[in-house]
Amino acid sequence: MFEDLPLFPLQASTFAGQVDALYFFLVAMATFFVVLIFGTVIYFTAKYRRRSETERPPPIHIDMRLEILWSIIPLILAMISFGWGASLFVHMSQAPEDALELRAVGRQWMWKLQHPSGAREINQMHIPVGKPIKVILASEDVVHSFYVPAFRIKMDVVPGRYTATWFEANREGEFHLFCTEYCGTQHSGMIGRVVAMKPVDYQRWLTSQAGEEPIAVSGERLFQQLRCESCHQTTSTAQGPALTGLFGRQVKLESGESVLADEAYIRDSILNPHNKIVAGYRPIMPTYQGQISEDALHQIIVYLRTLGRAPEKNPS
Amino acid sequence: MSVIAETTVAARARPPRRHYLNVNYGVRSWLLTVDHKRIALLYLVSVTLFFFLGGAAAVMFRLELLTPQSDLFEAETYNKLFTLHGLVMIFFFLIPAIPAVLGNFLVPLMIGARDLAFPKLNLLSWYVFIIGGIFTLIAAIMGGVDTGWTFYTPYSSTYSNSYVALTVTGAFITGFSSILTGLNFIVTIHKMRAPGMTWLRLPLFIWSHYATSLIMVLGTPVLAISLVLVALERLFQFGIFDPRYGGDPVLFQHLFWFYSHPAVYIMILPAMGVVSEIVPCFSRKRIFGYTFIAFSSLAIAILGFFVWGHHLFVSSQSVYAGLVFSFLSMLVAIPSAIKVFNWTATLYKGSIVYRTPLFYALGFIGLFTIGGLTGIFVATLPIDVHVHDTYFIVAHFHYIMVGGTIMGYLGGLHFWWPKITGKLYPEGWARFSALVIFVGFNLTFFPQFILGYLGMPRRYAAYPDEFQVLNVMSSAGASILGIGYLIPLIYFFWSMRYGPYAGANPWDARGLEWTTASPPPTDNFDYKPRVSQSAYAYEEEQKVG
Amino acid sequence: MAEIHGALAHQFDDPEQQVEASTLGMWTFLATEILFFGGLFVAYIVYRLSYPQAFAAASHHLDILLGTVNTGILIGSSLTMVLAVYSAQMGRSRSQILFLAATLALGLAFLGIKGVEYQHKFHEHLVPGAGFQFSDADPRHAAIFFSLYFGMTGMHAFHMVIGAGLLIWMALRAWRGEFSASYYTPVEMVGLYWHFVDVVWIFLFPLLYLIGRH
Amino acid sequence: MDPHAAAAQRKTYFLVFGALLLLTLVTTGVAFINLGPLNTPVALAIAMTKAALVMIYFMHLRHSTFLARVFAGAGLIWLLHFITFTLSDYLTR
Repeated sequence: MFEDLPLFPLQASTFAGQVDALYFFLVAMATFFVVLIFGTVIYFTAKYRRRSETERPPPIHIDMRLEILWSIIPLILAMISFGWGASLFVHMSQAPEDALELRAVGRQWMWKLQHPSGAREINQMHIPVGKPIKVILASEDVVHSFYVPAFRIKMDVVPGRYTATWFEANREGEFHLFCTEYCGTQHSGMIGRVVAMKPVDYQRWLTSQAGEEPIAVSGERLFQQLRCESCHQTTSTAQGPALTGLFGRQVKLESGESVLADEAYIRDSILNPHNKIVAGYRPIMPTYQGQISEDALHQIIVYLRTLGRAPEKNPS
Repeated sequence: MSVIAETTVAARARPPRRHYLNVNYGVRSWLLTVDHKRIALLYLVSVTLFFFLGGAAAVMFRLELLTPQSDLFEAETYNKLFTLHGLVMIFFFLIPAIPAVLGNFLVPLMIGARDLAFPKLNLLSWYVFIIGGIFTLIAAIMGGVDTGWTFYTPYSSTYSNSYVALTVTGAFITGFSSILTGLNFIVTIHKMRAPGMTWLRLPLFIWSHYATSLIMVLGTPVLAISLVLVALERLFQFGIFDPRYGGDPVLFQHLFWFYSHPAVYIMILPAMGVVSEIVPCFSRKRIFGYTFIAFSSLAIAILGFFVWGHHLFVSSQSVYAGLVFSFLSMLVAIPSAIKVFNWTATLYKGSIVYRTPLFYALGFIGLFTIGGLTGIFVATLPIDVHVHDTYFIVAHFHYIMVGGTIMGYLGGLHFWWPKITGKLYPEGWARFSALVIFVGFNLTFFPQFILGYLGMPRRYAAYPDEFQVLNVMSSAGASILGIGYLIPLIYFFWSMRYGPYAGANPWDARGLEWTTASPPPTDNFDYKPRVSQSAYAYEEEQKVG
Repeated sequence: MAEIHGALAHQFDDPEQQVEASTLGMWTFLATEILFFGGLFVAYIVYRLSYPQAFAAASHHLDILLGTVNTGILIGSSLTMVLAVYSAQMGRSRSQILFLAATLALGLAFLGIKGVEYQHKFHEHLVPGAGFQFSDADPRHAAIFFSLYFGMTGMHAFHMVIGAGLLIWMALRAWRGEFSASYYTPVEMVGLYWHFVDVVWIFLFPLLYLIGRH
Repeated sequence: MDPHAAAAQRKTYFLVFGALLLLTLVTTGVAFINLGPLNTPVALAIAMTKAALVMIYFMHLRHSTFLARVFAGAGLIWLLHFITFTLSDYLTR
């Protein structure tokens, strides 16, 4: 009968075991206290039931040691769960540098994914096991949430910005992909399938998806189509700052501050070009808000990242 | 129906000739009353109607969830049903239930006042509540709203095709009834206490209502303005939250949860107050650790405002903020644990009388323990990453709100029913329904913990096949729970007409409210109350006057 | 003392308790109001820190002269309000009514000037929504500024309108002789409310009008 | 209230009014001077001074009970807390 009645989720990522260990600690703690409280309440209620009308219970006075004891013990246990949880959470928030980057877009009511090779999927995610994978998430409409229970990961997909999550699958198989932030009528239909496979099988799968060009190539084509290069040339007379070697660098702004040129910055600079003006340039770039899809943004950003990290140059 | 076995001496006495219920008659005398006791009854009738409306919605979508496909209702209808359930239960039942019914009735009685400080404001709060309710109901009748009670942007402000603006207006208006009630309680508790009623002699019910009122007054306005902004964005394309207009959807979540997390404590704190009255009464003993329970209520109210970010652990909030909010959320465990341990210790060496209110109170202690402990799960960051927006959360907050608040509310209603109506309820039926509710509740919600950890997301009209067995268990439990709630409705009506007269103090309880007649006179006391005892002086005789 | 008949409500023991209860109630209500506006202030701070240039550029489209004049008018109305309470305290009902009327007049003048400003914004297409046009840089975030501008000043104006209604009511009650040197709590409470609305404006003025003017 | 104290009271009101008007002109004037990052803090400091004057003198907090002062402060403190904790997210993203 237990085939129909699952009681525990599959463990299919390196996080799963770690999260479950913490979970079991909490279950053990909770069970202890539930048994303690239920047991004590039932025992007292039975043992001290009123036996005669004239019974006068002895007054019990407040016992400071007791009060302190049962304040401190929960505090210690709560701090253990906090510390344990915090260290695991910080680990789960920092994707390794060498992670394979998949780009996902959520929209009402489907998941669109693109692999670095350019392979595209809808409501499916093929991944190799044994390799850290980072999923960069964008939304075309409302807030969604990217959830793979077998991996114990979840991240909201917030319109207007990038969010990301990462994992390393350690078990082959097919797992659920759910949207867990209520997103409208077909919210419960916004589900998909994660297929974790051996790296060789993944490579084979990728080649079977031939016909798509790599993301960076699409990005480069878009870059030309949108005529970005007419301003963002490498010459010193260019009206816009050069983009070679931009990614990962500190950029000095007109306002005197400097910002890290990460994906969020590049995204913001395309959609809200006037918000952060690079020092030495004028605010003349038009906004691409509403003219560029989330897919296309992903592609352009990947292309800009491939422009490499050129040696530090004075932007003016 | 069997009447309570041992009829007390008081029960053979006669009811007072004049009391607040028969002082005058007619619809006008009720709709224009400024008597806090009558207003409490107006609220009682209203929240009961809303409770069964919200319950009906729950029964319907639990039926839908019997099968994995969305076959009974379309997904759209399902979404409107769970939204209606959440909205009605939270804004129109759980938040007003104990404060506006029991609190309204008892706060002046317990502190020895003739009425609340602002009786007209009290009546106004009921009208505001009803107007807000009417808006929400009109929205529901016209076609409903499908945003979930959380109104997350930009779905609510731009994408939803349902009656969001109307519903938001309803919730906005209702918020003011809560503010007015809280304001009234704060002033009343500060300024209207009878001579000798010092702060440390106050019943713990008053302490918990004071703490609740602070949240109502300091939190509710933030919800109100957030809803105004949603409406402005929806109706006039004011850009605040929608990224298409340059806004940040997560800001709404901050504003919303700044109120809505403390709102959970608006629901649970009054129930804790009820339990603190019932347990000593039926243990015939002073409550253990009075000051600890009293100040833990304030601690919960204040801490409640420091933890809202734990609803945003996976919403792209910064890691730093996540750590801070996780840490602070853990601290809520301490005042909660203090309360549970002190109630349990009160039973020790007591002289325990088995009565329905006590069973509800003990049920509260047990279920609140489970709800509170699973609160530590969801305050722990990586666990919350996994269970956020799954059925684990649904189970957790139902253990607090249904296992906690409704148990407390029903316990309190049984405990003070003799004071409110002057009649006794049928003890046998009451015990039976308490048992049915306890069993039905656990069958409904315990499987949801398992479902949630398995990964079943909440707000799903259809779900993968492997979740079916647990969902069937949950739906079966819900039908038992539904029946459990109908039984008290029937016998309370029965007892109003046929119940034996209760006497002024059927439980031989301490507290000023038991020193006046049942039902009390309009001015509450025929004498000038003076207090010379601490609360719960069960080892002494009650001193009056 | 027929005038103060019914001044002590049945639930209170003595006038002192009643006054203290009213004052505490009013301050509690004002705490509520602070948090009501607080939601707007939080949104304002978050967006101003995110888009400082857009906020400065948008703020330049507000009329600083009208803003300053209006601030002066509102402060003046606070003075007449406090003098109305003072007159009530002294039992001078005629000057009390006059000061209430003056407060009302100044309040209405404030609302009138606000209306003129709104009209200008309307003509300049600076009202958020489909018709919004903004020639300077970063129109999307300038639109947030104007959303907040209309949200905050609109909410403030709404409070002023309620305040005006309360002033009329108080003047009528004073004219009917309901107040005396020993009972004037309602006027005092309306005064507290009116001053609170003034305080909100005292913050709105620099936050909305005075960004990046140098 | 004796006439002497009453006259003093009235005088205070007019003085406070004068101070408020003066501060309004100062805040508008200062806005046109470039103080670098200090413009906003100065504007807020002036606004807080003005608000304090109104609350202490016009709203009679000077003569109010301790409790009324606590509740007057509670709203402000709570708003500051609200702002700080919301920014704890935004400033660390």
